Amino acid sequence: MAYPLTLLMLVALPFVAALAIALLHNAARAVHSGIAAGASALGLVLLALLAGPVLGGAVPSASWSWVPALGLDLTLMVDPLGLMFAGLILGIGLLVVIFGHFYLYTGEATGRFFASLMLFQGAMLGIVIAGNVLLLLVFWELTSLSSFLLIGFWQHKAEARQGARMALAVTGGGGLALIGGMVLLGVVAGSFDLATILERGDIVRASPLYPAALGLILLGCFTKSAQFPFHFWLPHAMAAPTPVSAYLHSATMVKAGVFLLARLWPVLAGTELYTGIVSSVGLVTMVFGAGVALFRHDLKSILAYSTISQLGLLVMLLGFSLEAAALAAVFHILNHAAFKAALFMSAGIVEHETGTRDIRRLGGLAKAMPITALVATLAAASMAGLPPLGGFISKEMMLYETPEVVLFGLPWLVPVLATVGATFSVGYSLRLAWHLFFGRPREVEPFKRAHDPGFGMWAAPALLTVLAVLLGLIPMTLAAPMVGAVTGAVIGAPAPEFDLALWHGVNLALILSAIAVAGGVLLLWRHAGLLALWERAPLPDAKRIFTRTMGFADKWVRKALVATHTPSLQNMLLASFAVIAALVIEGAMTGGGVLTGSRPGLPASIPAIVAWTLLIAATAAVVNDSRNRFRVLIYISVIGLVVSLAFAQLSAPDLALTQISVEVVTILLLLLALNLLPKSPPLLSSAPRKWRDGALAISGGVLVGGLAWAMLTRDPGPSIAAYHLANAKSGGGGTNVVNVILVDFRAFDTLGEIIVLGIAGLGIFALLETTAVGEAGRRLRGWRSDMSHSPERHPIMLVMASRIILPLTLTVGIYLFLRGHNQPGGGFIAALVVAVAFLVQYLAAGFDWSDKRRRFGEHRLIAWGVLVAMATGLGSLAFGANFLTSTFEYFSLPLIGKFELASAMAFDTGVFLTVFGAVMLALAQLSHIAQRAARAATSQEDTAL
Amino acid sequence: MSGGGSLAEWLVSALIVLGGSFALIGSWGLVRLPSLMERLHGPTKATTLGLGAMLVASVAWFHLVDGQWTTHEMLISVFLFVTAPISANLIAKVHLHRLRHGEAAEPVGPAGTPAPPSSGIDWATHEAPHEGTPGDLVGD
Amino acid sequence: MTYEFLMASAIGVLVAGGVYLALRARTFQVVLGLTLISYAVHLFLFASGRLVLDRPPIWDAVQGGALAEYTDPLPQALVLTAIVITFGMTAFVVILALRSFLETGSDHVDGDTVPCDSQDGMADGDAQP
Amino acid sequence: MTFADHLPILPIVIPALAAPCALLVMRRRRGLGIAISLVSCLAMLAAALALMARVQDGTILAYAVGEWPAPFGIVLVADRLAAMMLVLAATLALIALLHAVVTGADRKGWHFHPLFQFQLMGLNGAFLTGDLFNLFVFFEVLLIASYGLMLHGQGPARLKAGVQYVVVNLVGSSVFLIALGLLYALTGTLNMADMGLRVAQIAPAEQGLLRIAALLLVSVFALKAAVAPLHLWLMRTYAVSTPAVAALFAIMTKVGVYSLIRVVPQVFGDGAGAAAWVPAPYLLPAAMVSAVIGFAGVFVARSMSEQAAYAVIGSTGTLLIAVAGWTPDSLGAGLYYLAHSTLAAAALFLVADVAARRRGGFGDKASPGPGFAQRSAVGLLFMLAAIAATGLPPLSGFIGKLLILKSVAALPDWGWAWGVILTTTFIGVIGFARVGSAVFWKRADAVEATASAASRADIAAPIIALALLAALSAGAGWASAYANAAAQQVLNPTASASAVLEEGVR
Amino acid sequence: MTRLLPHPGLSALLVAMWMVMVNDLTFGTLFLGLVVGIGVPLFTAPWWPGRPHVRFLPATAYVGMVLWDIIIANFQVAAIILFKPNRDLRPAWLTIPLELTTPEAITVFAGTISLTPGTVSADISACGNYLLVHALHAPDPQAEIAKVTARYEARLLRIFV
Amino acid sequence: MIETALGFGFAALGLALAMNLWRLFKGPGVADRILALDTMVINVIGIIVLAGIAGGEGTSFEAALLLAMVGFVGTVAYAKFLLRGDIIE
Repeated sequence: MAYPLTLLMLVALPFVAALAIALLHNAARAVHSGIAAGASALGLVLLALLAGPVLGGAVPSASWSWVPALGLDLTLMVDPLGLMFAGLILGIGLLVVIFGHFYLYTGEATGRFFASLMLFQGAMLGIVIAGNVLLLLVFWELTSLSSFLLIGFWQHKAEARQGARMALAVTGGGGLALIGGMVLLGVVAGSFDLATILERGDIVRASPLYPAALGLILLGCFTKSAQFPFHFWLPHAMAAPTPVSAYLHSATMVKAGVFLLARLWPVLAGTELYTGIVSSVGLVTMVFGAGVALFRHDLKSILAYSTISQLGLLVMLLGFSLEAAALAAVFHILNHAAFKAALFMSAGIVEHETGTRDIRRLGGLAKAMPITALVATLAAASMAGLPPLGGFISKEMMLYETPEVVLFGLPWLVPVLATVGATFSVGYSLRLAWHLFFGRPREVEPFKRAHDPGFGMWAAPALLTVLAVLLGLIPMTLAAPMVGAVTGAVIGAPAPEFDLALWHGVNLALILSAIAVAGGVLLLWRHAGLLALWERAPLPDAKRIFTRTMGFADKWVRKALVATHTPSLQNMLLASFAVIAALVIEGAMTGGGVLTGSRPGLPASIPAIVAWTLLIAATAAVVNDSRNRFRVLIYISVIGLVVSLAFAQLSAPDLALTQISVEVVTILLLLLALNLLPKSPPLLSSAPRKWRDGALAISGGVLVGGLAWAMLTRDPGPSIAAYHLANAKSGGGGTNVVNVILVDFRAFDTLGEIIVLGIAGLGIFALLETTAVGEAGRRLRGWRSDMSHSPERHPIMLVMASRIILPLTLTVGIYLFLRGHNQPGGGFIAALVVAVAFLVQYLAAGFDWSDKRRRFGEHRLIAWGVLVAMATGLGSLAFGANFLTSTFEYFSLPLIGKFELASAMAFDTGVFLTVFGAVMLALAQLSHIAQRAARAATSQEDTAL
Repeated sequence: MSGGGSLAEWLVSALIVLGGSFALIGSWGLVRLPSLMERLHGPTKATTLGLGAMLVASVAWFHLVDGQWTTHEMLISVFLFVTAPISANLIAKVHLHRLRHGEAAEPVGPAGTPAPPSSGIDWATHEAPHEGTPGDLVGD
Repeated sequence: MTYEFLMASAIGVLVAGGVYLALRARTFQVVLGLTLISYAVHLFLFASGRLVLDRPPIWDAVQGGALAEYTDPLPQALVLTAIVITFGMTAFVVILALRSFLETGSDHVDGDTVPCDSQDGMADGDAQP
Repeated sequence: MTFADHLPILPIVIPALAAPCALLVMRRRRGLGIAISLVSCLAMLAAALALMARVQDGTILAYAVGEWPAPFGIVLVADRLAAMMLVLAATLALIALLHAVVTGADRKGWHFHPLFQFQLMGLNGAFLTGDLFNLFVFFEVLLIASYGLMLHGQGPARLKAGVQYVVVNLVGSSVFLIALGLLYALTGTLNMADMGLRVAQIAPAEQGLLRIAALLLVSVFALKAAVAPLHLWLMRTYAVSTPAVAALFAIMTKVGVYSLIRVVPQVFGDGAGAAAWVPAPYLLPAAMVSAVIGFAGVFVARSMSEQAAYAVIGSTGTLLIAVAGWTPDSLGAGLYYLAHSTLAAAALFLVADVAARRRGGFGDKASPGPGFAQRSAVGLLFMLAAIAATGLPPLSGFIGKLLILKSVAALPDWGWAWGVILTTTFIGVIGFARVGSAVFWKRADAVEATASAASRADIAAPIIALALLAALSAGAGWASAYANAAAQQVLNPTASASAVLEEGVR
Repeated sequence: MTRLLPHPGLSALLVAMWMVMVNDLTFGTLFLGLVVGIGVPLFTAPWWPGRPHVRFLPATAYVGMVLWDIIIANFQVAAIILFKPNRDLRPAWLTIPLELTTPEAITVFAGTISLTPGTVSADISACGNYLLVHALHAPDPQAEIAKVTARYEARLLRIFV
Repeated sequence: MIETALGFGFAALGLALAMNLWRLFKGPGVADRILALDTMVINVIGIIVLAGIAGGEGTSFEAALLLAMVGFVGTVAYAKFLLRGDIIE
């Protein structure tokens, strides 16, 4: 079978399995575990296929391009290191699956469990055989995510959730640092391909970015491998089901960091910085973890801290930057995987059978559960590093290397501390075994229940223990080839000569380990007293610190956000105005240039000056008593009047017309709305706020006024408008250039504009449609006017006049519409005029009377208006011209004479319909609720009387 | 704008002056007369004769300048003639209404408050028009 | 006193008033502020074509098509569009202000902070059949 | 003139026709209206894809509306960037529409579909137009439609938020107009390409005005894009909107970003004197601040929708960090991340809705509620959406962030950018983990599951969104290449200028 | 005929107005004017239920007279505003009994009163039989009432039959 | 000749506008303010007409016409509001 396919399958298998399990999540437990076990077993087979060539020196690899722009390729490769880890992952994975099958209680979501487990397995596999650092990152973060699911498997338990979150926070966060580091590494090395990077170690170490990259990468590794001070997530991850712990903390999750250190050994190791940081961190962790483990009572907690300590050991070894140390590390990885998994499973068995994990309540279980006792004790012995077990050999190798390393200029430091660590580990290992299985049972209840589990459950740990034993007895045959090859892969050079054996004659290492064993026994003997000491000592609880920091951050960030982000329109606008004003000032400062240009001014006429006074005065009045709302409306219409006068004066007749007609409709709208709003609400703003706003307002006014001035006093440059003027008649068929621009040159704008108006109409309708019901309805029913009303609804003169005014106004509307193309006017203005004409009817004769006589549905008007406009636009497509291409033609009929028909007219019709519809829709609706409100009010008065 | 026949120009000028002065007088009345009802009389000048004169002037002028009759200015006066009484009427109604409700802001004029037309009947502003009377226009 | 000065100062005053009102706490005042601002903006946009007296952009055969003979028509077209759009927006915001006043009983611009019925607006039975 | 030549106008014409038709039939025959809406979205997607296929080789289609030659009439410009945005919008629209129909959100008031279509018309127009004032018009179209949609379903919360949203945007429009006035007064043109050429000839005395105009314009775009400190309007608006609508709104902020990307290189490029690369000094800091604020909000959010709203701000910030570099690489990375973050935000809102619908009265509050149907499934969806939003593998966010990190590393203050991006991601992860575990793991045993009769089909839309994200990640090679090409095209205005200005002489 | 022209007078007025507005005298304009003059009243018929019968000759005469009165009265009132100090001013409320019954007629009457300066018609009585008029300067209210009634109402009675 | 007349006209109308403004602010009654506004509109129409004459442009007519109509509607609306509160009932 070709390598690429094998590799791909190797990685894909677990994911496929996870998917399958997830899809069959309702199936029986056997199905789930079956699929999982099958996948793991198949994976092992595939790996076995690869093992031969790999150990033979070949590096099967395959690569598919994924994101070339990024240098992220789907590259997979299996070298001895990867092979070993993959073996551990799959092998122990298989055992864990089997164990888990029996471990889980009935009724638990086994589907979710095994799916997550497979997901995790896949992610781990991905890490160890990824051939591209970015790809490695992908899998790295996946392990964090899937472990989040696994640790939080028992969702109902608070500690499970917290543990999961903590693990995610720490490892995921470290992962992010790692991302940074890896990208830097890739940037420095000029490639993200692992093989390439491994070759370019010198370049990397030489680069100025090396410290940064190193720091970030180490952060990733240390967090993952629970190195001090990032260790605290690991004990809390023990909230996970024991199989998970067995998997995560023996061979996989926490080993990922170690793996990465080993993987990048050739690139990163060897510098002062590296050795200093890594080995010291490892050392500290080893001693610390072991020390704490001594005084734990929860079985799994002891194992957790022992794991921390063992990982510290591994990290330290890799940190030595010594080839022999690397070799020791590799061998210890194997040992640790074996005995730690076995121990975790045994712990699981004990918990499963006795219902407790508290070592103080147990004891003397050897009688009740001999098999388990045997298994666990042997594994513990290996962990303690007692001969003739594998742990002994790797510890020997470790102690043998320690004198080689000098930290902080103290040659004795490393050996001494290492020995201390070893002593502690002997201590806790012995305590574990002794207090659990030997001596008298401390409590009756758990002991009564205790018995050995079925074969299925102890098979896995037993197998692992056997392995641990054999690693001690026949290391050369069992492990040597693998260890050698792996070490070679780690150091990127042929492995040094080595001999794995229990007996190397009496040397420093032997003495040190003897001391360790003796010390350990001593510790166990004196444990009670030490424990008392320990418990008296004030010790920081990492978990509480973590949660407290989280809570603290949450509290204050929340405070800050709420303080700044409470949705307050005033703040929003204040911010916006301030920013914009600042930007304008900045622009003026940086941009430079002069304020007043050279354009000669137009001397103002008297009425202009008076009108200006009117406008200023009215504006001032609006601001001044903006709370007397009715008066304000009058002032507003004064402003509108002046503005339209200005337009009329400054040769913009169309604008004048538009402004005038829009003005009145707006006023009607405001009056209608005002009827239901409070007429003169109380004062709200405080004085300082007013000053602040006033200052801002004035500066804004000055700035914009200044801009206008600067603009007005400059002569215009060449403008595209010249073209419009030149082609209005010839090309657009109209003499009113503004109108031609609107319906022809820039008809597209107008299309959008009428649509805006149409939507506004719809939106208003939708808003008011629901007014009668709900809270608003209740309020309206409870509404009573705050002014006295005249009983007369329809003053006779007004009604009579309105009847003659309607036709007159309509005629004017038609007139304005028809002539729009050549003279001021056009569809929009006409629409407003006609709308006003009808509104006068509503004003005079009331809603019902007029609405009965209405012959048009506003919604239809809007819709048809848009459709007509669109149709005019699309019509030109039929003639092979672009959208909205206009055409016009002069016809002449007998008697009637010459007249023009332009497609623009059709477009203008669309404008007319939409605008008319929208305006009527808005005002009619509003008046309607107003009316309903009034009715509600009167009816209530009647009932009140 | 080269003036045409001087007589016509004289005429136009006169009309403009007339219009202007009447508008002015109207507004002056608005300022000086004692109470709303009196002031109400002012603007009617401005509307009718004032604007009328100016519009006539405009008609004449455009006939003068480009020799064609631009009659459409007259429309404006038509509109004003139709609308001015209505505005006045409604404003007066507002005044009466607020007088009746004793708004401090609406001072009573020298004419005092109007007496009811006859016993038992009040003005439409204060009493809804009776069924069937010309004033009752809803739903016809 | 030139038209330019009048125009510029008027724009400035309108903006000042508008900004001040827009920063007030009542929806109605804010609407007024927006109205003032929009007046100013329209005048500003119109002014970008500079000020010209008595030369409306109505093409006639005598003057021909030279830009110098007319005022710049393009800004006028833009302002017209802007006026229409602003009208639509103003109408909408007025109704919205009214509507929210009716719904919540207060015409203060700032309501409570983010509510939790943000799912479907089902908090009120306004669902249309 | 073959039909294919009219391709650029289609994305605008289709919804503009669909909307009134839907309006006409909506009242009597709702089903027909929905059909119209769906068909129109599909047609839009088809048109957008066709357009993309057409411009993928780098051709720039310029479509003179009304056949008036380029600077004088309005020209639509379809290049890679525009096509990409169109496809994105259409896709998002389909998802949002599907969700709205499935959850029956569109049944509250019968204006939903017309407004929805008009909204799309506005979006597409904004993406396509090559004329600054026309851009303003389409901004208004999409805004007014968004008001309607945002208020859809109403209720006091929406109404209050609506007032603020509308008012702020009205102010924005005013500023836009002032900027337009200045620019026209200075350059005498409205066509972006033409303006880009004309700014070069502006006299030194006018430089100040030019810079001011540019700054105003940019600040308007920043307001639309909700860049700090102009972002305050966004949270509540999005949080209270009907989720289907909020999902569509995910692209609204991106319109601001798009305009920034489109206008700055085109108009305020190297030749623009005092206005050259005008946002340069402010964009990066602002972007970083928004990213921090956004993810801080994610960290402390008390409800899923609030969190999603903050996530939108954060993602926009992240995206702008990349854009602020204005190099082809960083811009390309930004564009890729833009596409991703839009879909991710949509997914968040939709998942929040799905959960809320199942939790009955508990809504999407980040507090322990009852167990509910498909709890773990929905939880998985949320986890995926969160993964996407924070930018963890395997979804496209991770690749997007890697692209940004890598491209930014070449820029001067890369350290800051890196710090912000990595930290915010970290904060985001914690935040989502907290909310997720509170909603989907923790169980308030006191209350019993309120069996809300939510149709199970409503997980379809979020699933589609997430699937698209996965696809975007799987196809990242092609996508990032396209994004880079688009970025290069955008950063080379002269080519597009010539393409536009030589278009259709009548 | 009545269906085609609900308000012939109105139609005539509109046609005239159209011609005036467009202000040129081609046949095309007239044609269009006719279309408008017929179309608009048809469209707006529902908004004008009643059909007042108006005698045209007296009506035109009436209009002419009113115009003349307006001009004269304008000067009188102008004089009052300019030269008569407030203390000499004798404003008064006039209650004018109405013989007119149709709303149109009353409206025209009231309008006339308002248009002729010096008098403003303020209100109508609830029963519709009295008109409330305010006179700017009426030393002798009864005379004023009599004059108004004789000069205008009498004529209107003859116009609106 | 005509210029002087126009000058006078403009001056008179300007003065009139100023007076209206005074009344508009002074009040005292709301009715007075409405009346002032109404008069203002009429005077503005006058200005527009005169400006038309001065500029020799026919285009100002529509503006004047529209103002005449619209001013009326505004006044009516204001008055109706004060009378009935609900201008369209």
